[in-house]
Amino acid sequence: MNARGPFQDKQSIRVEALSLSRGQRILFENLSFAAASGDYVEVLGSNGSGKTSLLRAMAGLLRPSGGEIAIEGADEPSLALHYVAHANGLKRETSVREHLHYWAGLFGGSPSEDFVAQMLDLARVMALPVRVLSQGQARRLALARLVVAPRPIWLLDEPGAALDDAGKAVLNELIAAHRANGGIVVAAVHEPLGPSPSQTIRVSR
Amino acid sequence: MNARGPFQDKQSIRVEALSLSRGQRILFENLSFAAASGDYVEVLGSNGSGKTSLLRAMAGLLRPSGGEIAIEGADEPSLALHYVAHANGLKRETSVREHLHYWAGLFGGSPSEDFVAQMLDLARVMALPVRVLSQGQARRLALARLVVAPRPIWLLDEPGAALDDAGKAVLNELIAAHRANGGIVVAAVHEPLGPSPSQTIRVSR
Amino acid sequence: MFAFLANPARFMAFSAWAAPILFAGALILFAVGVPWALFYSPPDYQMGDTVRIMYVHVPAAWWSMGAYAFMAGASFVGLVWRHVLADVAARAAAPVGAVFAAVCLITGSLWGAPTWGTWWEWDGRMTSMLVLFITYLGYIALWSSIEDEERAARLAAILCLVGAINLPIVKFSVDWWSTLHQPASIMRSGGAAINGEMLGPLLTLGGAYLLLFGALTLMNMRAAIFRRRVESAELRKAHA
Amino acid sequence: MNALVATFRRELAMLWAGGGALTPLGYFFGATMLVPLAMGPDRALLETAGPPLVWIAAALSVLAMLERLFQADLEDGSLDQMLLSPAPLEGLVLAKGAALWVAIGLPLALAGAPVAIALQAPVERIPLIVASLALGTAAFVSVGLIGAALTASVKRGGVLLALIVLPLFAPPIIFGASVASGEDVSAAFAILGGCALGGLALGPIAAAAALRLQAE
Amino acid sequence: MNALVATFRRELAMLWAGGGALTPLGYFFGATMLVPLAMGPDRALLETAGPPLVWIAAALSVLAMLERLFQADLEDGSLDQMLLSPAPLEGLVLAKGAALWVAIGLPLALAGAPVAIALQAPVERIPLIVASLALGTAAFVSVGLIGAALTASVKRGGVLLALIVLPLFAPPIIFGASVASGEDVSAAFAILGGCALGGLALGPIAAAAALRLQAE
Ligand code: HEM
Ligand SMILES: Nc1ncnc2c1ncn2[C@@H]1O[C@H](COP(=O)(O)OP(=O)(O)OP(=O)(O)O)[C@@H](O)[C@H]1O
Ligand SMILES: Nc1ncnc2c1ncn2[C@@H]1O[C@H](COP(=O)(O)OP(=O)(O)OP(=O)(O)O)[C@@H](O)[C@H]1O
Ligand SMILES: [Mg+2]
Ligand SMILES: [Mg+2]
Repeated sequence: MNARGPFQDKQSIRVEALSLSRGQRILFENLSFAAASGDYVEVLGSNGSGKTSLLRAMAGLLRPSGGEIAIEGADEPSLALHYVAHANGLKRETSVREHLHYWAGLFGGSPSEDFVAQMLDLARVMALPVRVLSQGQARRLALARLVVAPRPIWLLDEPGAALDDAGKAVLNELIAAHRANGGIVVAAVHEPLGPSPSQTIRVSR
Repeated sequence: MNARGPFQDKQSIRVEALSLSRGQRILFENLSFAAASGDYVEVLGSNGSGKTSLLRAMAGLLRPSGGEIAIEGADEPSLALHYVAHANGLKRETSVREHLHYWAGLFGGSPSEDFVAQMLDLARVMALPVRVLSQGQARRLALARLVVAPRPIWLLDEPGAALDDAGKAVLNELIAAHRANGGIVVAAVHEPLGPSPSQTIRVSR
Repeated sequence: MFAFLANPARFMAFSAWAAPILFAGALILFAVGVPWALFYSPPDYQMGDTVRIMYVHVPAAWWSMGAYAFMAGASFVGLVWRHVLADVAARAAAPVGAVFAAVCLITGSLWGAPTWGTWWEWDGRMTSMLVLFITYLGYIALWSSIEDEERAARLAAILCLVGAINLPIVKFSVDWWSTLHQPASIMRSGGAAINGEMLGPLLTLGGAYLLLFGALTLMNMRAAIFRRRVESAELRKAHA
Repeated sequence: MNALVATFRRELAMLWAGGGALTPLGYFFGATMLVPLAMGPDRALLETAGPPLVWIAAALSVLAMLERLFQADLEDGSLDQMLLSPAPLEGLVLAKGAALWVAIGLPLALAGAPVAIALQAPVERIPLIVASLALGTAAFVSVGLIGAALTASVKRGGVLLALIVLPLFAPPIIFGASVASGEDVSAAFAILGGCALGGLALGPIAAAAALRLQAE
Repeated sequence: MNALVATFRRELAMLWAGGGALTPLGYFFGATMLVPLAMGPDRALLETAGPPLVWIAAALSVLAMLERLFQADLEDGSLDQMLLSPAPLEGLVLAKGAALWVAIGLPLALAGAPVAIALQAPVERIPLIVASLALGTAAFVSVGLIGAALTASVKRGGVLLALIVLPLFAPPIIFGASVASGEDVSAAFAILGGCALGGLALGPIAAAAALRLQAE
């Protein structure tokens, strides 16, 4: 039905004694957890506690000040994960359709235009530049990366932000299907998304 | 306790037979509602239905394609309202403190540094540039405009986005105090904020 | 007249016959003026037959400025009275004026080669004409880079009015700086100071350019209004 | 009034932060440094051709700062807030322009001294060059406000901005350059002053009108 | 491979959207138009001083496009996605550079012909000037990538960028200008080609290294 391939039961994330700091400030120290195929990990914490920083470190975009992050099971390290950040990573002047095609090329996948149009309800804005999208439509487009190219591990930073109820339902469906396929989902949230998490990580000093 | 002065019972918003369109698309037609001092109006609607556009039209930033918006009771029309948009209106390189002082000048008010630092829990980041703030901290700073300068009418577009539970509680307190002072709050939301609305507007075609 | 035409439907009806008439008038004047200029007017005692470039060059110069003045007027009306037709008119005149400016520049430099011994010289009038041409380009580029028609119209109108400052500079540059280019000898206070036998064909062709400008602008306006109608019809269908 | 002061201050702080006036000066020095490189070491040539080029470098330096002036405000939502301020938008625009002139225009004028010397302008002409640059950059900034406002919502607006603004920069450049090469000084100053005043009168009004249209 | 093609395409589309190559050309024409305005109509002066200035205008036109090249990617989150792509970042950077050259560099080289004529270069030299500009803009773009990457996280980075990049632009300008003024053509072409090749080899690697540090 969609572009994601089934991932075998071999994915794993291991975070060991992780410490992160930004600027001069230590965000947290000695954080450890592990996740395996099918897991859904919820990361909780107050504003500024370091959820985003944790996800960025897991994505390899931020260097930890201590500890280790091991992500295993992907055929190639560069094909291991998707990261949906606070910033949607969209270009104001580029159309929705062009974004899908660009990502299909960038990540290696298929633009899945129809699937995205239906599932994420973006059919009507397919040809419009991002500049005119509503906040929620832009967020849906950012989430479309998840279906454009298959990746075993999803790191999602407040994926439900700006989504209406229908949008949140779709997100939950995507997460459920991904887990069923053997993928792992790590999401930083303020309110539980819906699926009951296999574990909850609380970020704080 | 804070910088807002009490507003007498003379505020009113009247939206009559309003029609809005963006690009070639008609968002909604013939929307009417009214609100008076102390009211809290919740605007609901799915992604892309036109909540943001409605608020922008009420703020005078978007020209309606039909109908009328009347905002009354402010001593001066230019002192009638605050608008907190999806975009926070912050400069990446400018510090939190500088933003407060700038707004105090721009809107005519007092920077209320201590109040903001405590109430919105921004003390620790007061001297930091917005670039390094977490998503929730940036949102709190955008909300700080509400307390820097008193305005009878608040137009809030998903004010709770990215806020943690403590942040949402503060927001609810602010709204309650504002209503008690005779102000009006209109908020576009996906999930009810907390205070029970005096009316609910549903935006759709 | 203006108030009468301000209604788009009436304008379409009016322009449906006005445009062809203007166009026919232009053709007639060209048919008279071109042979007159080429064969029946005297060569210049200094420049010889190259003076015949003048009949292309000078009307183009006049009406590139005239077109801009028209645009500025229309922009003003569009800004102040928010009239759609004025916006459409300003936009429609721009490419015509730009082409006239280009013709003036090109014929001027073709003329310069034999008479002054140079294709291009940075004297006041040539430079200010080039500036006018660039202003046209900027105006057109601004229009085409903003999709929302109404916003584009208002922004372009502001630009047009600001750019109008250049018009008097083009017109009077030769009087202000003594340069290579000759000063105005026809449109100046105190009457024309040009050989009468040259004046005839020149004025005829000037009239031809004017009618051509009117015809092309009206046609551009009609095209723009048609496009809008088609778009809104499609919309109505889409929403039905 | 407060709003204007606050805008001026904040804008100045943003322009001065991180290297500050150092960087536009770098652009100015860089651009003029390229001139002798491109024209070769012929001294006599440089003496006549060089000084006027100071003006081109100054114009382009101001231009480089104009592109994001309002575009950034539009994208990050600050423009909405400016529109909702009780202060007149014209005043806020003027305050932004004034900050730009103080942060960039004035330093450029002062930097005109060493640059003009490097480009072989006679030393006794330097004070005139600096004074004329100060006036000229004021004209550039005030006229540039219009272009910056008109192109605020345009993708890659910088180059469209250049197209729109450079023709308007022409008069100050022509007369400024004639000061730099020592001709006709008093007439040129009068005209430069006229350009600056005209720009100041017209720029904020036209720019504010354009900005009101940019917020959709 | 696909990733590079996709990046190239999207970048080209963004550069061509809305006015397209028209606008950088406007900047180029505008900047060169200012030269004779500033130097006055002295024909002999222009003949010697003019043609090399084509190169300065070309350099500044490329510079104007570089400022937001990576800065925008950093601010809107696209850079994160580029870093997470399986394609090597060097390749993506190269693809962006290539798109910039096709969209801006090539048209600039072609526009060099009328501009050089206006600046009084002899007609028979025009093909050489165009060819050398095509090589030179390739050098500008590839070297410019480094500067754009280094300044991506800097507020008002454009002018700091100029400071970093203009010295690196000096060699192509020097030798390109000597083609424009008709000296030493074959040696100059060899060196221009060297600059372009060197830039191509070094630019994407250095720029990618800088970009990896920009994502915090
Ligand atoms: C590219 C170069 C040139 C440009 C941009 C240019 C521009 C203009 C303009 C704007 C006018 C209109 C004057 C007015 O009505 O006030 C004009 C008129 C005229 N030009 Fe040129 N010109 C150029 C080259 C030449 C050359 C080479 C000649 C002849 C040697 C020439 C001869 C004339 C004459 C005779 C008039 C009519 C003046 C009058 O009676 O008003 N122009 N030109
Ligand atoms: N250079 C710096 N100096 C000091 N503190 C910094 C610096 N950079 C970032 N920080 C702090 O690091 C924290 C970053 O947190 P992060 O963005 O990971 O939070 P978060 O848990 O995702 O919060 P939110 O729920 O608001 O998104 C913030 O408190 C921020 O103020
Ligand atoms: N130029 C345009 N052409 C067509 N549609 C447009 C144009 N500009 C905006 N729109 C549409 O108008 C709608 C704008 O909606 P708005 O931002 O007001 O929605 P919203 O209710 O705030 O949604 P959200 O909950 O996602 O924030 C979107 O559906 C958008 O696609
Ligand atoms: Mg976060
Ligand atoms: Mg919205």
